[in-house]
Amino acid sequence: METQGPIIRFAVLDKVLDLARANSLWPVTFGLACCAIEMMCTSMARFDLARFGAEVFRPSPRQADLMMVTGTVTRKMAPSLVTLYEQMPSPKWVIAVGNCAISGGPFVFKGQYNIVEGVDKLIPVDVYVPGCPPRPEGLLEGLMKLEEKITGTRRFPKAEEKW
Amino acid sequence: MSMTNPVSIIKGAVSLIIGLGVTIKAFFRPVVTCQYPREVLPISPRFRGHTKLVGDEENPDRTRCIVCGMCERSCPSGAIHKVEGEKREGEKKKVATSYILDFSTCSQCGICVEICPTSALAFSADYNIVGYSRDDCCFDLVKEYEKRKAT
Amino acid sequence: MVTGIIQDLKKAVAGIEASEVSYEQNGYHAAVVTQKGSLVSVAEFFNGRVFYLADLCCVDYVDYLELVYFFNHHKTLCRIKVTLKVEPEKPTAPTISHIYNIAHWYEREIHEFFGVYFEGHPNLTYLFLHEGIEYYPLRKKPTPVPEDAKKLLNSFNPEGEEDTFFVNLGPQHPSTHGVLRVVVKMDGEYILSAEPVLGYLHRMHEKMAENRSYLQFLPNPARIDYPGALLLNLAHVTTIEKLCGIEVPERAQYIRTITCELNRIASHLLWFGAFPADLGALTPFLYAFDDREQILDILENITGSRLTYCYFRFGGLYNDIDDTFIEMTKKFVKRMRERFKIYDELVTGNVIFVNRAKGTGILEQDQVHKYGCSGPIIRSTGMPFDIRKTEPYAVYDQVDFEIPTGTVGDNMDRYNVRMAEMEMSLRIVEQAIAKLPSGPFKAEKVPKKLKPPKGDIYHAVESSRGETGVYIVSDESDTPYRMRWRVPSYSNLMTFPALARGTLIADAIATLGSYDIVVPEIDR
Amino acid sequence: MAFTSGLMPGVLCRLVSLMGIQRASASRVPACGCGGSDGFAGGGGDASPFDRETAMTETINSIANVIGWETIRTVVGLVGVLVVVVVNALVLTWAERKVSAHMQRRIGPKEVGPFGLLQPIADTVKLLAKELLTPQNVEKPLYYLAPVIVFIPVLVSFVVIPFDARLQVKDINVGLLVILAFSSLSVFSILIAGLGSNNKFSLIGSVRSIAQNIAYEIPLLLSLLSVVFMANSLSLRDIVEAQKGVWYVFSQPIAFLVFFIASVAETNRTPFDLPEAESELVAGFHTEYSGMRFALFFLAEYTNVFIVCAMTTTFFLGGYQGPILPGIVWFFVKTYLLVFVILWFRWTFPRVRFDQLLNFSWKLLIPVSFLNLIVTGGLLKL
Repeated sequence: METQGPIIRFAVLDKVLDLARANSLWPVTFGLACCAIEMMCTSMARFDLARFGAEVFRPSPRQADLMMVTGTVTRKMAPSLVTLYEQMPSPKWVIAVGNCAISGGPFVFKGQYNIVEGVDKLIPVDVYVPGCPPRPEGLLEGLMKLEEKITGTRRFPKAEEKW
Repeated sequence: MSMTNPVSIIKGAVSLIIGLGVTIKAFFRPVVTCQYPREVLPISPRFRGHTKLVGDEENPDRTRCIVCGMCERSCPSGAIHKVEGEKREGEKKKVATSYILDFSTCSQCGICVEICPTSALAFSADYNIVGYSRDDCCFDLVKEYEKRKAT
Repeated sequence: MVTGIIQDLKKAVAGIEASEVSYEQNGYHAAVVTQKGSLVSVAEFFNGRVFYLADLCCVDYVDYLELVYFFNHHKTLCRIKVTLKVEPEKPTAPTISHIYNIAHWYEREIHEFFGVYFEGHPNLTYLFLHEGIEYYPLRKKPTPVPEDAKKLLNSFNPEGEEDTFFVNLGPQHPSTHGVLRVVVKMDGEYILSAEPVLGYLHRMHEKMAENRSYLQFLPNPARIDYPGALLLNLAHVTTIEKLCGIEVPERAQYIRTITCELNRIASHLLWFGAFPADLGALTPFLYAFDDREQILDILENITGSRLTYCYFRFGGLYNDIDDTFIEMTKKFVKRMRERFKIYDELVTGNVIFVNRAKGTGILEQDQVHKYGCSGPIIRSTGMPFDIRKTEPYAVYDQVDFEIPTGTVGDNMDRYNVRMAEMEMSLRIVEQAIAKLPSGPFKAEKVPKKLKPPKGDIYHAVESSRGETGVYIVSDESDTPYRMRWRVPSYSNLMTFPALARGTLIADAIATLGSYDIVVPEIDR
Repeated sequence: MAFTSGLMPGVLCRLVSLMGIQRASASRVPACGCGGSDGFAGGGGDASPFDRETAMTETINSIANVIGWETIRTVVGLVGVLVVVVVNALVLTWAERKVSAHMQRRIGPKEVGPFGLLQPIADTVKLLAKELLTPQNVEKPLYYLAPVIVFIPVLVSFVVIPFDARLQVKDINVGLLVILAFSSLSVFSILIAGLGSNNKFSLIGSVRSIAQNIAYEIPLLLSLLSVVFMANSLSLRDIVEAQKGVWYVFSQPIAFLVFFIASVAETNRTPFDLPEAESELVAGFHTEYSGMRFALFFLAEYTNVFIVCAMTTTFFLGGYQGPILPGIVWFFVKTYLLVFVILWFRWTFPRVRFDQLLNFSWKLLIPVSFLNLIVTGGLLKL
């Protein structure tokens, strides 16, 4: 017997939703340390995060889709950061920007008492952008990588590689 | 501003109009944006990306690294691991076979580049690394050198 | 002046040991040794002479703990080190927080990190650390935090009364510039009291310094104060050069001056953008960043980084500058002068901005020594205090510049002072470029492993936020025994609770914005 | 919160009766069963744009006979208004981002669709599919109701605006009053959003919003009164027709300025955006709203902007009047020019402080508009 197609094609709907989500990533206004300055730079005129529709920095986590962890997460900050993440409505994504957010970066040493060695120990991280701090291009690349993760395909050309 | 003094009110209004003039002028001027994936800014030759191994001029099959371990010891954040090498025939000094750089703890200070006795290290211009996991931030610089040599 | 002060001090406080020391070598003029009984009267003596408390720190010598107080004068340079030895077991010391307001925080900090109990301190609670701390972090020998001390540290519990309520500004709040948290007690729109809670970005720089060599600490200063990274890089490098007696070639000094001033402009530009943004205007932010990108381009061309520079080395620089740098800098100076007109039209003259900034957040000049303020904040009150003039480093004594000052010390004055400072920096850059000598950019024969002689040194530079001092105790090894950072934002922020009291929340946020605080610098 | 729950039934009654106006206004004959609307129902109905639609196909006719014409008109009118509202909000979000971008010398949305035109659609779809979080301890009825109510006054205001000489859902002889009544209602939803959110920032935001609304309603009204004096009517169409010769912006420049400033304040736009002052109150009254609820606030804000601009156009810029081009084009050109000015304000000015905001209204706008009213009245008498 020939199988009939579904009446509502959820797959198509899903695709549309994914596309919409990937192109409307509103970050929460949340800067921790040095990398936050580079995050600002990314949203400024030179690099213009707005081209991808991601410049709508929402001060309230309830309205945001994306959390950029831009800097060192200390143990004192950790509960607030987790709360902030939990306050965001799903679907939500996290980009760990900079070495501190990825692994604690240069602040890891024997006997350290105050930092969380990588934000992925607290919340799930989707994309890692290393650098100390990463260039704004790196952050944009991270955003595109996240879009790729959401939609499954990369919409943008790859920038020429440099050594 | 006093709300009752007409002079100050007019002055205030004029200052607002001047401010509006600035933004409207900017509105009609060209944008300064570099559209990143489609356009790329020139990267300065001194840009500090992650480090890379420099090839030996006489023998491009090997890097200049002689596995002395100076960089590993001097790195402030312990980003360099497993600097290992082997003795090859016809070579006076060791040849590096593995050089792991954990870029996720690097602070791009340049101490390793400075301290290297054979100038085997240099900064790459790799400015847009991203990854899906922590491991994507770890590089084996020897392998990377070979890949670079091939292209 | 120093001799006179010492004599007066000896007369005023009986049984005190005071002697002059070499300023060239130690960075301070006199050392005073006090006992627990005489400390308060010494502090009162200095308060009477309008000295400010530049720094208060603790050094753990295992056998004893030493509290180090640095007093300095805003008008004439006279830095005096006052020390007090306390026992390592259950250490106690008298508080001076009733004399110097800034000592409030310094004493809380020492209580957290060393366990010194300050008798008479009104509020010894956690300022920096999280509650899970088990050992006093900066003690040389592991010393556990006793249970009763933990209770003491944990006692900050804001509770509202009727008609008032508490609002947490931060740690995630658009106007706290990072992760500062201010617990504000409010009555309607009015602030009854504001209590900053620090430590959300405490990155253990001082602990790290004790764990690594002088060279390996090089990348850290840039992370302490990232908008003015080069300035702190310079503070670290010059202190150690002074400590080890390394001569720096003149070309390197000039280049340091130029790059530092460029960095200062970049830092002020960041502030210039953020301040109107706190008042609700976002467009100046983007214009300022546009100019900032030009500076970053210039600096990236020589240092290789955009933000956290690690460019200066002991005895010189990482690499020399080239002609493109000079060309670009000259072009930038010209461009920047044009841009000031736009800024004036868009922000400085704007009636809404003026109304918001004028007459709000007034800092009285006779209060500043109690807080140890420095930088544009103190200059806005009319006090021409600038380390670049009082203790010239690099080549600031060879260039001609003025210290812009304000009159009332309100937000508008702070704004004007910073804008004038940017113009002054442009002037310094221009002069330094014109005078730039040729020659080596790095001193020869700087050992790779530095082992400075035994002793201590305090050295300060004027960063974009004020007096940034480094106090190093060396024990002849290649790692510092203790490295203490005296940071300007810390003491500047201390004035905030006093300035915010009784004002509207909108004004308090404008005042906080006008401070140009950098949270990692406060938290270190 | 007890007093608000007590308030609810009364307000709901008022809302229901106002809905009645809307239904009645779309019908030619006085609607049956719409108590309380008799005062408004008798206005001239020949302008209904949907007259032409009566000549549609047989099927529609037969269905219509069953359901009744007025129902169909109401539905069509409502759908039309809804479409305008949604399209307008989409266009305005895009415009705001594009205008701000170019004022700051960047590109703005570009990669999503040509010129980033699909950006608002992507945002809407995303917000639609977003999780609807209800925070703990919120006053649920208030919290849920606020985003719904925010919409009603906005929809009703559209009914009386004459888009063209013949395009108006309903010309009511007290159209001006209807608009003013409903525009003051929009603050009500802000209030209950703030009260219900269990968040101090929201509460402060909503309280600010109330004070601001009260302060700016008065100059708004006073400045309009002088227009009413000149036009001798409260009907919006009559006011537009009275501007055949000279637009009121020329004969009543002070009233125009006062009205425009007050309406910027009414819509909570910079420099008067205190209820949602980002640097002070995080996101103001909608701090705790997520997903589509937040989108509704957004939608209402942009629709409010459109409405105040449409009102300014109607009252001062000659409405749909203009040479050559059809009236509706003129109407939209004028309205969107004013919208541009409001956006332009937003991206230039800082925010005023709360006491300055109130002072500005009570000490400057109200006396000036009052004087203007007296002078106008005196001149007209002469």
